Amino acid sequence: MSDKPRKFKGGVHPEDSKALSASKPVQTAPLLGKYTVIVHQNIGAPPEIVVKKGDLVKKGQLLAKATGFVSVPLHAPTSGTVTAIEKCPGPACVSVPAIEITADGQDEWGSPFEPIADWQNADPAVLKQRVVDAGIVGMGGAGFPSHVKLSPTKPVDTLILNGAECEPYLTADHRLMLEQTEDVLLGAAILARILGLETAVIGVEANKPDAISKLNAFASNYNVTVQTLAVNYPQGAEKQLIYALTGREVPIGGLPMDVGCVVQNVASAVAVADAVIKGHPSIERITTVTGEPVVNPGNWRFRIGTPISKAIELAGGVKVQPAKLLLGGPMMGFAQNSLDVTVMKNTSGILLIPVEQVSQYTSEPCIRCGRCVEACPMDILPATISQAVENERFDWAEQLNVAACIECGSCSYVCPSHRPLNQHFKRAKAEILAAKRKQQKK
Amino acid sequence: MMLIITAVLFTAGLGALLALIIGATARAFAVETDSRIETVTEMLPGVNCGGCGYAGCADFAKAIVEGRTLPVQCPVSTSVHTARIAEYLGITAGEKEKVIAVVRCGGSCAVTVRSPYNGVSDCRSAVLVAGGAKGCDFGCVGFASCARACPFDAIEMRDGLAVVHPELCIGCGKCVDTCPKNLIVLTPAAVDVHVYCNSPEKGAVKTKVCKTACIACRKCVKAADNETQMTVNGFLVADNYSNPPISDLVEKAKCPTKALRLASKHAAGAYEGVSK
Amino acid sequence: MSESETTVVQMPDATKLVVSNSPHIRGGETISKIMVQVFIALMPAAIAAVWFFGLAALEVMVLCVMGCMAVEVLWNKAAKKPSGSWKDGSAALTGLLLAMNLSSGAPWWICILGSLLAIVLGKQLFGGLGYNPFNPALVARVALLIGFPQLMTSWIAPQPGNWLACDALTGATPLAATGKELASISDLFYGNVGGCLGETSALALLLGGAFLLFRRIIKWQIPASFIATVAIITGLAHHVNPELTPPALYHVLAGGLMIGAFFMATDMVTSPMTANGALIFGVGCGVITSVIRVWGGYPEGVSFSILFMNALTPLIDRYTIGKPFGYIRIKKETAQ
Amino acid sequence: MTSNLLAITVGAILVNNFVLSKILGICPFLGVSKKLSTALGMSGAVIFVMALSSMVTAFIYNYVLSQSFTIGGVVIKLAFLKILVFIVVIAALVQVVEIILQKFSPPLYQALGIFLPLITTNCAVLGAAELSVKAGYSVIESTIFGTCSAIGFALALILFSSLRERLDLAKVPAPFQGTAIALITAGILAMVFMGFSGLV
Repeated sequence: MSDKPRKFKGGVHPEDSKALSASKPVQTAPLLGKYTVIVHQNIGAPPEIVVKKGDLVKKGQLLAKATGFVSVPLHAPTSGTVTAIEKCPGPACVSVPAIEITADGQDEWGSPFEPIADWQNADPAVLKQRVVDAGIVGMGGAGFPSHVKLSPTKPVDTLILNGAECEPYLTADHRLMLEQTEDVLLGAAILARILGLETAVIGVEANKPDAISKLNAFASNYNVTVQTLAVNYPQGAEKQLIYALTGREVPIGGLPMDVGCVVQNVASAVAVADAVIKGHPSIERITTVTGEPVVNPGNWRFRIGTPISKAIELAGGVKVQPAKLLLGGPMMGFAQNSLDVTVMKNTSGILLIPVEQVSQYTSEPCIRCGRCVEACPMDILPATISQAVENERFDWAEQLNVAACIECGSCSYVCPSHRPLNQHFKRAKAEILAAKRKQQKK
Repeated sequence: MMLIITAVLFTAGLGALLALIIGATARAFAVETDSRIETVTEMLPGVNCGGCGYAGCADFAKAIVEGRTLPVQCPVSTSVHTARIAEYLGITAGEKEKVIAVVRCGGSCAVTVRSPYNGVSDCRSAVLVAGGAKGCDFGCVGFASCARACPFDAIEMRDGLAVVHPELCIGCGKCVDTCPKNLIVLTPAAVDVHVYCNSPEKGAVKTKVCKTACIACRKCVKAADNETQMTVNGFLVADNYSNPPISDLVEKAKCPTKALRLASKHAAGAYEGVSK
Repeated sequence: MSESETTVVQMPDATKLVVSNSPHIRGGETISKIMVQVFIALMPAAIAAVWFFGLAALEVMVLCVMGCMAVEVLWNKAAKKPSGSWKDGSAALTGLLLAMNLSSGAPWWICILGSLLAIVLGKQLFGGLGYNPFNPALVARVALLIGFPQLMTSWIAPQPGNWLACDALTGATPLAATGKELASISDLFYGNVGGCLGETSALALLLGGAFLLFRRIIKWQIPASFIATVAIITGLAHHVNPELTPPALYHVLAGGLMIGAFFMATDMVTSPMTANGALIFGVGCGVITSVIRVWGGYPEGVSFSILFMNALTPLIDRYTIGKPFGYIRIKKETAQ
Repeated sequence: MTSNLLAITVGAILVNNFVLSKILGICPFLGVSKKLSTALGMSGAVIFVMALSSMVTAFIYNYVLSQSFTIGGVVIKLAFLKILVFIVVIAALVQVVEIILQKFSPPLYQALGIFLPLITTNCAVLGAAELSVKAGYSVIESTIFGTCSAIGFALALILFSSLRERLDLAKVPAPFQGTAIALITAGILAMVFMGFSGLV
């Protein structure tokens, strides 16, 4: 592979604003008195709660067990008592079931998994079972169960580690690659073994030169190649990443394995390494708390169930009232209206956005400038689809391949008319799905 | 004279020739149609509201003629009209109870917690973002999708709440599918008293975000003429529409949150600013 | 530790947090910024027009710009629409483009009537900015051309540097000229010829066009294919029969081709959105322009051709939708 | 000969476009232009009817109606039957098209509705027959003239319907919605087609 940064078609170049927190080493958040662990943290079926109110739990003990293939178990972030099982604000501003654990302060491990020190000679099936048991999900944002991707039904020849972190502001993966370089590479090697591959490739955007050089220094020990990616949003989107690294196009509605690829986030790789080598389930993650209004932006290692109000407190609170609070990055993150939401396995960032940065959607008419068409990494026509949706012509939107949209938001980002394009696509997809369900019922 | 005869003969000959061609084509490409469908379509109101369950008035007419449904299923036509159709086809018009739509939520902006929302002004789009930005996850989000869908302008948006005017609603049900929170139900038109709440949450959770939520205090259940007139489902009380309560229940029950309302008075704005 | 206990940590007020769909940040582009940049790109041509035709040219431009903005404001008042739309600069730009399509000898009422036609007939009747299928300035120009053929085809001969050049020294537009009256190529390039304000200096228009291309406001496909097509067809026609029409370079530099290709055909609202569509659009404009110029009754065909292609734009858009990323493989698989 | 045919073609399609320059056939032009798909169907039907009818009418006119016969010592010229005969022929052709369409494309039949039988009284069809008689075209010439006039009609109709589909999405001021804005658009289109004048 050449050293030239790899890229894909389309995309946008937002101000990356990563300097706020890129140089801040990861700090471990202090133990809290109470954690509220949201039960459903993955894409797929929610796990089934196996504890009840009043139960004593140890750190890492199973709280909820997986209920099917596309489902992951949930573990206690610390030792203590289950004090409530009820609804709490969820990441989509809708209340969701959660388990409240009042910590006993001992932070005592229960019986963690048996460490598998000799992973090089371990049976791949055993390693994969460990990934299942540890409850690891895609920690880049989607929260897709990792073991599902590790069970391809089609031949796979390439394992890709996603270290692009193309979202502005976020630096969690950057710090992780810098500070836990060997863990990342070890995770990659274990994942490769599970898939029966010799090598893995890790893609990192060119705006993280320190991480790239550090990865390069150790990569050969683990049979991993480091590939520089052009700085272009959405470089970290699965399909765009695969195209940039291999030139293969994942079909619409298809999966990476359809083109022989498996993509895992770098944080998930570290979680895999922890689960295998140390026997720890997935109960913590690195999250960036940042944004211009934040007093001390930085990166913290939070346990799942940490309320974001505590996270913001750790970062010193805010200088001014922010206009928005987001979970995730500014391009694809979710706006929150409560500070009681808690950190989940896929919370890559807690972002506070000042008023002047916020995109105000005004729905001025489309002037057909075509900027969205140029920016779209999926080569669809955002402007036309949005007009179709505005007129509730969802069949037309379907013809225009709205299904291909990855909701990266590039179109809305460049639109001079400030049209809520991305929301239109979400609506179209929801309506098309609803119509299909209705038809199936008939 | 000769000229006239020749002209007549020529034209007649040409006409006969063309008639032959048309006749042949008609025979070759014959399509059977039932002229009654067209007649019935013309007798229907033609608003294509879909309230009958068919794609439009023409589709409904076809179903009537083919005996798959009865004229009375048209929610817009009066009994005089349906009787006329029945008479034309020599069938019975059938019987149907008149229904009207009820939006089971009383949470206007004045009495609920809402976040500032910036985006597409449409209920089904809004719920995709932060569940509609309303404190209550089950209440009316107030972006008027149902009001826009109503072919009879029977739904009014009042302070962020959809309110059905019973006297305008004909029960076509077009609004039902537009509500992302499934708040709209078709209820017997004779019933005037309804519980304007659809949240199954605990009372304490509800009252935190809405001042007019049903807190399942059961006052109405006890005040009703008999216990089965109201049904209790967890933390939510609702009418038992197969044995509905009569209108004076609202007076008798003294609902502490005014979730129990008369549809007619609700439409007239009698409960606005309650428990403020 | 003691310090953190004394200082109060300010927390965000959750009730004031706005919820909206992603993305939550946006690039700085706005409609008015685009309009202002096109306006700037027209400045060299405007200055050239004043240089060659004097203050009368300035008067026409001011009248049209003010006229269009005034009509926009009045229409919004009458139609009870939000009144702020004149601020986005689109009306002013339409006005300037209209002025570029008029002769410096145009009377004041032509400017006002043109503004009225452009804003009301060309734009607002269709629902305002973004919805008009035809280029508003060209609708006005063509309507005036058909309504007042005499006025619209009498040109003032250029008098470089003479600020008060307003007395009608009637000259012919170079495209109507035949045989020995042909202007020299350098006159055409610098703009020392009669015609509309925006038809004179190819140099000034090229400067503006280069600016627009550099700022990525317009797609290169439209001007490139438009000009190339005209050059090829007129070149062939001249080659076959030199008596019929002047050579290709003359056609490229003369008349409204430059302003049409860079400023009129590239109007975003009325041209295709996709790159392939833009190519087809440009070629179509070129073909019709050449046909009208070489064989038609009007000396100039740029406005007609652009309007014709405007009418074709919905069809072009419909049939140039490309295949999305990852589409080919689906087809292959279903074929198997 | 070829240059003459070329002149007829260009003239009928662009310069003397039936709809936009001669203002013939406005009824279906406004009536079936709401959707591109119906416009395409209508175009097909009109091209078929016009091509066939101008061929048949030219044949009848050139070989029967314009000739003088001597029957029983009386010289007879049937030219005065022109309009009557033309209409009968056109009506028959339209009827045939209608029957075939109803059989093979019921949705299109439904969509065209009353405008399909109305092709009979479409002045464009009669106009093509009349004008080719007036110009003294031969059977071949008038067939080409009829076909090209129909193509011109189709061009205008298709352009117009695609524009109207776009206008459907536009926020046209209430008083101008529907036919009003359609007529304004047609007017602008007609101005555009004036640019072709002088080509032949």
